[in-house]
Amino acid sequence: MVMAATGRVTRIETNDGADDQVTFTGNRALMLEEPLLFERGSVDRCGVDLQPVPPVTGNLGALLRSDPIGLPGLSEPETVRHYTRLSRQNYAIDMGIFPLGSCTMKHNPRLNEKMARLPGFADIHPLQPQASVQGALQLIDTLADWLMKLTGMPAVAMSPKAGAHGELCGMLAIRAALEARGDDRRVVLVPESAHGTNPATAVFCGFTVENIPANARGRVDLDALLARLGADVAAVMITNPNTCGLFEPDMVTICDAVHGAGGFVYCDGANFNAIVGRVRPGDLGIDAMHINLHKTFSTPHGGGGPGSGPVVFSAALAPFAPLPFVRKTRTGFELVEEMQARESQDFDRSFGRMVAFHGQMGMFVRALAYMMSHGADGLRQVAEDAVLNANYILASLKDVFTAPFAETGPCMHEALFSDDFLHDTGLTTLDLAKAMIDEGFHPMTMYFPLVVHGAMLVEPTETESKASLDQLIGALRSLAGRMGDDPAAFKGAPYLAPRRRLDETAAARKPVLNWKDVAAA
Amino acid sequence: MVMAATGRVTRIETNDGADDQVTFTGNRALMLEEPLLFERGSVDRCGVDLQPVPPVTGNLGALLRSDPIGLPGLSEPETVRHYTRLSRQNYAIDMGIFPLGSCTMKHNPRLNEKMARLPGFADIHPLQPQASVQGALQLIDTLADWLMKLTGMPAVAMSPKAGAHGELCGMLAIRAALEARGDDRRVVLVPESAHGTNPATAVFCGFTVENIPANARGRVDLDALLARLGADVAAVMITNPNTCGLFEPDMVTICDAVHGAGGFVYCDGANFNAIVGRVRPGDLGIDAMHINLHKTFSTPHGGGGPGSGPVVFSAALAPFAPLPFVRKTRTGFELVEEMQARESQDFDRSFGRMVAFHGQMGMFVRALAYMMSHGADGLRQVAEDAVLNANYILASLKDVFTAPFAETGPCMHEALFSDDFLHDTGLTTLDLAKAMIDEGFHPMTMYFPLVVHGAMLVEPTETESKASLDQLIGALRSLAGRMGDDPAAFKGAPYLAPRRRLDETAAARKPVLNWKDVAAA
Amino acid sequence: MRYLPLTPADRSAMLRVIGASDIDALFADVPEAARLDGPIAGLPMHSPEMLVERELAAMAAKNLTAGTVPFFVGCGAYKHHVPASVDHIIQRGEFLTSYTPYQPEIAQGTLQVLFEFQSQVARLTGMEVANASMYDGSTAMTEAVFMARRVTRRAKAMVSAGVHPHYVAVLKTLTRFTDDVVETALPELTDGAPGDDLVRLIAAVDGDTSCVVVQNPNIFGHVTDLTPLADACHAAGALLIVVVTEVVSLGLVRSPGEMGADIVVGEGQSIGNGLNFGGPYLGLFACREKHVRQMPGRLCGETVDADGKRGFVLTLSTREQHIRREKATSNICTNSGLCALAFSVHMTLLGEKGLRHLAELNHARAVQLAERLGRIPGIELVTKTFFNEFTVRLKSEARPLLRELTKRGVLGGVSLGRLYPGERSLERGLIIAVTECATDADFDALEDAFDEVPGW
Amino acid sequence: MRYLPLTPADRSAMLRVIGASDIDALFADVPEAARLDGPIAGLPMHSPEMLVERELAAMAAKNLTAGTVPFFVGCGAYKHHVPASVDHIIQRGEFLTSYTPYQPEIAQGTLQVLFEFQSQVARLTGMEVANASMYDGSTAMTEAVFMARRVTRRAKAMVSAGVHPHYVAVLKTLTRFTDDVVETALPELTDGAPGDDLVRLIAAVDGDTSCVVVQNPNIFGHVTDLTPLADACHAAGALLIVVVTEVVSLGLVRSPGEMGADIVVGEGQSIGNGLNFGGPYLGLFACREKHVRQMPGRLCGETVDADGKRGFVLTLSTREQHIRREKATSNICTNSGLCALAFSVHMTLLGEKGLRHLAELNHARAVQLAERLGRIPGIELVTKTFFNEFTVRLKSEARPLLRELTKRGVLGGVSLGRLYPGERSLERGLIIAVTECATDADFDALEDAFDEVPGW
Ligand SMILES: Cc1ncc(COP(=O)(O)O)c(C=O)c1O
Ligand SMILES: Cc1ncc(COP(=O)(O)O)c(C=O)c1O
Repeated sequence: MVMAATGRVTRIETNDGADDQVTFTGNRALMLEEPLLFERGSVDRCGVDLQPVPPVTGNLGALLRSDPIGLPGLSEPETVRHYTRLSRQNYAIDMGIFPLGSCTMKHNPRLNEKMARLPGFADIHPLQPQASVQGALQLIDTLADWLMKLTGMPAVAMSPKAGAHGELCGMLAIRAALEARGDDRRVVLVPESAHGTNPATAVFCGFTVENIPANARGRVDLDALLARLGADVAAVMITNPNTCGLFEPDMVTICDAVHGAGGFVYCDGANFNAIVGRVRPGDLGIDAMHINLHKTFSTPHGGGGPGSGPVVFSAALAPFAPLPFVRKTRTGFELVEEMQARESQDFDRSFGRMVAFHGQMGMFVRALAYMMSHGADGLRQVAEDAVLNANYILASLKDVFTAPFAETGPCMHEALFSDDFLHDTGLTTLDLAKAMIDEGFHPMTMYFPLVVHGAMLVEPTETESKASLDQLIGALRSLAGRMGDDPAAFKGAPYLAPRRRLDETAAARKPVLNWKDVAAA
Repeated sequence: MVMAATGRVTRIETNDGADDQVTFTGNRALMLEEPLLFERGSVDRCGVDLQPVPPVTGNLGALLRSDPIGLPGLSEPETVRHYTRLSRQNYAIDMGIFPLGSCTMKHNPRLNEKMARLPGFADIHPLQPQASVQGALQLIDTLADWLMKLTGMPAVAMSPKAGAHGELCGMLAIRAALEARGDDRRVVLVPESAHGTNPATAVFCGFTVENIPANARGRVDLDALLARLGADVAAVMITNPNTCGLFEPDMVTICDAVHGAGGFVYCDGANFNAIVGRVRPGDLGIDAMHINLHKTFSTPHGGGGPGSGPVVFSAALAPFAPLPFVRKTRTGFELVEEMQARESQDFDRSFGRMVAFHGQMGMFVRALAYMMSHGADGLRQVAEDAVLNANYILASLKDVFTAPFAETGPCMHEALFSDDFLHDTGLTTLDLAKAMIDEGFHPMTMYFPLVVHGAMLVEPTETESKASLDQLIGALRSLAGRMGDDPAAFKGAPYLAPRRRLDETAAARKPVLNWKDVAAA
Repeated sequence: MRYLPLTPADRSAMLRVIGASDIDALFADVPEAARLDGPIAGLPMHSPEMLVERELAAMAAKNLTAGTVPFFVGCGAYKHHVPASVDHIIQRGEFLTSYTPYQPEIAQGTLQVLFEFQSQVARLTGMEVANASMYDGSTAMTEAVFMARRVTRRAKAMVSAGVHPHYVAVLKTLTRFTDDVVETALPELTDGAPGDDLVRLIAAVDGDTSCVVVQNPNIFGHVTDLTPLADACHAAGALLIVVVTEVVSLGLVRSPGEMGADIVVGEGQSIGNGLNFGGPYLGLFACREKHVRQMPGRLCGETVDADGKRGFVLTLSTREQHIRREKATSNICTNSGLCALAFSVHMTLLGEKGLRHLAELNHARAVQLAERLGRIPGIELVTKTFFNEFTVRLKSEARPLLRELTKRGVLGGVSLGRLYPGERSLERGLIIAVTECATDADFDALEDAFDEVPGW
Repeated sequence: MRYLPLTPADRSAMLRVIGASDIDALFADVPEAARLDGPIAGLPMHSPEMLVERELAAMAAKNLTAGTVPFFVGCGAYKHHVPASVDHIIQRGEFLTSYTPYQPEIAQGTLQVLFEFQSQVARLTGMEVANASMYDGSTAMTEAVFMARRVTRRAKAMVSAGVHPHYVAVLKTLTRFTDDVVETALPELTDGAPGDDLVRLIAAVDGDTSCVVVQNPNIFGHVTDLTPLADACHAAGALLIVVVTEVVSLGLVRSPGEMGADIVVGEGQSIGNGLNFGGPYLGLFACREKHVRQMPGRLCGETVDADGKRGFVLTLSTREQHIRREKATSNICTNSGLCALAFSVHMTLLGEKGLRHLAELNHARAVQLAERLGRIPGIELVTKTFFNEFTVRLKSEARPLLRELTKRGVLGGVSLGRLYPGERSLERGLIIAVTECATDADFDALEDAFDEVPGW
């Protein structure tokens, strides 16, 4: 691949794998090959100019680094080009529908990016004296107020860094509350449809996990749940709307029963976007719920993060919420850190600090800009359009794909399909996904949730137009048709992407995780 | 094409034109088809929210527009996607080398974009009281100072909007100077290698144009020029370095001769990037020269503009320079507009205003940021690296392409080739250009300058790395080789771009310049 | 230096390939006397990004920005809110760092945008074709006059007194050395001004007239029905050129095309583009299809590729300098491409619905302010029929008053004294623009400032 | 609403296809009692972009920004100049608006960036493998302790007194309900502090110890040779975890890997990322290859596609929650991908040459300020061997003094009183950070402010 930079003759991958056409560069017009930074750059190239180092004698002596570090540099033009070329090998929401179920890939307004870059937010230090950051504390307090009102919960912890971190926050609070009453129950019940972070989190703070099956309607099996409740059950972690894209109709019953049995209800709020403005989770009786600002409130996913996972709490858990937090005072806003907490009555039971500073300020600004733009009315419309779009997909595809729970009524924000319709083709959900890539779409979520076979979870979100949905539907119906005719073609897909199907097994068998100069080695 | 939005079945264009693969959408993975705004949008869609209109009665009565305007709108998500998809059908300097001779496609630093967006520059009105824009006037004055020092000329006009507008500025000043001395010479001599704007400009301000041939060395034919000088010759418009990428060695002789004959020398400074910091045009004796800030000083071309074309003047022409201009005063900076000019002795001979306001402020900020970043030392290096890169290209290709003037010595910032090497292939420069597109390059400038047959003018600029040049050289050598073997393949190029070769003749025969709803019509 | 990829090692390797001893050898053609042996004196050396940023930010900080004060300045450049997504899109490297689309197969993005832009401008102005942009409104107007001459083969252009004085100045400069005749007049600071002006023009347009140039809304903000003038022009075989300096007005006011214009030129800055202290701006140019071959500037047209797929190319280039040289319809080359993109994106976000709403909002706010100011003693409303800008006559000279308002942090408008230097009859005139950006608090601040300034 | 593409017409057409009477029908599963019949009370309705922008800008304006004042605040977050091109690149829609690269064929951009990032971090820390990022330095450190437990099957973590107190607090929170044992100590505000601390650790590390956690430079800015500690750890079969909160230091200071670290975690904010009032930040996590299968978080690995072309994929996912659920090495899912991109771009611009230069510049400036402050009566330099941050002992409590400095527009550092609330022995400690952004004028301003504040 080093060669690609200087030009090894490589074949064009035509869509049928034939090699009747050649480019010298390996490029395909605007689809450009880009070597690794380590192949392009060198340790003596540099893309910055810095002030000269003043001539003073340092004090590091023998601690000075002498070994070559091996960090290649590039001039600014080469750097911009390297990353621009790489970026063009990505699919993104800015390019088309990104129907990853459970991930809520919705439009990311550019206003939010602009606001997050205001120096007043982006260029302030977490440890500046509080008098110098009153506007920042006000912003956090304002966002907290929105979150509490939207969820109907009395308290919120802002510091969790993402959804899974929020789960940790919620489960730690439950652990602290149990401890406070000298109760050491350890079992956490998790529906089998739950996201992997739920069981992982429970274990992370010392709980033991037991699965609760789903019923034939794709909801939590109420009887099984009630049967399992008892003195050893600390909490139930339940996702609502659940990961099948369905609302849990027995939520209130479940909460009452769990409380009755002395446990707590943690709600995974990753799907809050389906009900925001239409239902306040607090009205269902839950004790804690994280909110993925990077899903429901549209802060960008950035290819994997960062996110932000504030957690709302019931009155029962509020006293155990983490530090620090923002409090309104007569004179302004106060960031309550350790010391003050110790002094104050109501927060002396906090389970403590779960991150170095105060959370994802950059995401707070974006989320608040999004909320203010939509307003209470717009956010309600968000949920309605998200649900409408998902049901439109479900209704338009359920005759060609298998829709296991379609008979139980409408879905919420995502439509779930299983792979039964593929049985006699010899093809898998994955083959369909790869064929969608050639059609110019990002595939839906595959093989999750685990409750149906070969799951395909489609979440269009409210920011897709009808035309966009119609194109996806048309393409999927066409693919469904063609899968019967020419299965072989699907096994080879994708043909037109920057890369053909990649060998993930080989990658895991002998992991190469760090560039080694093959030439040198 | 409307269909593409909703999904008409279209063939994938494989690189060999075969149709063994189909996508429903017409998309090719990340290369996405995008319908026209008029096909996507509708008059009832909107991507902005505005304050409600206060209930007052207007005063426009019968002047109110009643007809449907026919402007389609899109929501913000659809808008961002429409333009993102379109942008991906472009080639750009951020993606790779853009060796368009004479156009100077160099890296556009992002610092410059950031600076131009500072509200202090971007959000001020040209007619604000001068006391409220002292910083803006200071910036213009600072940039003017840089330009005068870099060119060694005593005056500069900042308002011209682009190079051609600068030519107009310079030629109007010459006209005014002639008029001032009651001299009505009308002939302007223009070398045949000149850019089209030169003759067009001369005629635009009432001159008549005569061509001067180039000599065998690609320079102005000195004898022919001297022979033509006389009482009717108002000026000579000469480009230096010229459009063959060669320095005019007789420049001083020419200037002396023209002055001796009572004429003026206008220098087209579009190629100033080749000599900035190494030669001051003022030292060669010229009277006026425009500087394309969007070439030499890296303000982005933006797909066709905007540019900026300040003009430097000799002492002889300075009094005739246009209004307005910035002047330093004891107390600060003053924008000299009509009235003050009338009052002031030294500027009462200005030929007047050539644009509504004060020129391309946004470009001024970018250009100054670029100059300050490079400094006097860096700008000199710019010229040296630009010339080095061009000569490297020339040396590396002159054996496979025809390099008409290579024997005359090194070139400046661009390497010129002619198409003689193609004679027995039946192919043209254009075919080579289209084949380069498949290789992932933007072609060089074709068929300009007109002094050689099938011209190919390659300007790499100083912001290309050696690796980048080596890849281009390797690809061009490979193509040169293949043109003999398989000419037919070249006639069909490009194969891999968003579109195959486009029919420009058909476009001109029956022009469609405005979308008409075919369905409706 | 951070923008230069070549390392010293690269340079010597390349010199070897070239066969040159050193870099100076490549500059051998430069006459001895003109060679500089080192960096030019009197200029600073290269500087780190951080320091450049600080130095420029310090200059920027000295300016009073429209977004931070009560702001009522207009006259050909307007403060409107531009959505953040517009700036995001024009910063896409594929748009920002591409060139004029001479290789259409890899420039379909820019080309389709231009085709869409031309189509939007044609609809907005009520014309059949529009070009891919000019430098700005003033140069577009001059080009229109030259085009009218080519079409009519007549040399006399009659210019309304209501045309922006800077635009008239540019036309005069560009015709100073040609045999074109430009007849114009000074506006009068009296009510119903455009009426008289139009009467004069209608009476005067004759068989020698190539075109009549009129601005709507005019420099005082007056909006007029141009139909009678159009009829007079056409009766005399002259073209009517309509100038629009505030394009937002076209969301509310009858289009020049509907009123009979033959060529419409305008300043497009209001949509998608910032104030930028005067540039870069966006010249709009539209006309009747029958005159298309006399148009200046670039045109993008539809065609098909070798596989029959729709695509776009630059077309009718035989009008242009790079093909036609001295016979070209204009010398323009680089235009305002990126500003046209910004315009097109913003217009797409607005759509017809949003544009009408924005225009109504501007008009209503202007009416509100005009009413408030009308009640202030010493201020007389001159413009009775306007869009978002109107002129008032003050009891004393406007220019010094504006300076006083500025001292109080209020940018109150444009004085006729600045636009028509030395014209005593106009010096008490003040032009006030009101857009969606002006708040009630801004209105109060303006009124208060008028109060505070003693005895103007 | 501008972000919602569906028109009323679309909605009814779609409801027809679905066969639902109205939108409420789709929410039928929601219990009656929990249904809201209208917008939630107490919250504003939707708002135009311009007004949202103004409201947020007003909040932002209330904060004192690092770039506009003499600024010396550090302790785990540092003010460095980030080149403009970094922000341009992370705003490319293809990076900004993509998801975790689960479909590698159309995510090679993100994947190659991650592979390059991992390779950069491994070199920087002197380790063999690095992951694709964690939330921040503090959570990365906790994950490291848990990883050490999995590797060593031992429960006791010994934490140096020099580790950032917030990091220690996070570790304590996360181990509060597990049977992990965390031994730590308070730092002392005396010279050569880390020495004693290391002696204590070396003496105490034993067969029950899973890991020793040490920060370098430590919270006071002290830089230490960790080799003896590494030897002691390895002799006892424990892992050495080194925490780096200022990664720029690695351009000048010997790498943790070279000193014998088994796991290196760090806060990567300094490179490519702004202060952002504490987040989003970038957790760095690197270790020896032999422990890779116990690592938390995502890993990107090299592979080939069906045509044999090199490509990249997420790999070893069997460690992760979405595959392994309760048996996962961590519960992390969303990480700090975009911050990692910013880090990688900035590091690419710097390269080894630029990083070393930047580090030398930071060190030299810090040395200069330390010398100046050392001469001020009432200020005693505690840290003698440091990178770009040092601690001083004041003649009185530091926290109130800092508030006074702030009133004078100087952000003078971080008081130990804030980091160790209630610890009388530390309350006179002040930690001062100096980066390339601090000018001589800033130094003067700090000195003057010390002068001006009466009798601290
Ligand atoms: C249902 C569900 N729960 C939890 C999470 C974890 O959230 P995060 O990735 O922000 O940690 C996700 C994210 O994909 C999710 O979809
Ligand atoms: C040699 C030369 N002269 C003049 C011009 C015209 O400059 P502009 O396009 O800025 O009007 C150009 C631009 O291409 C040029 O290359």
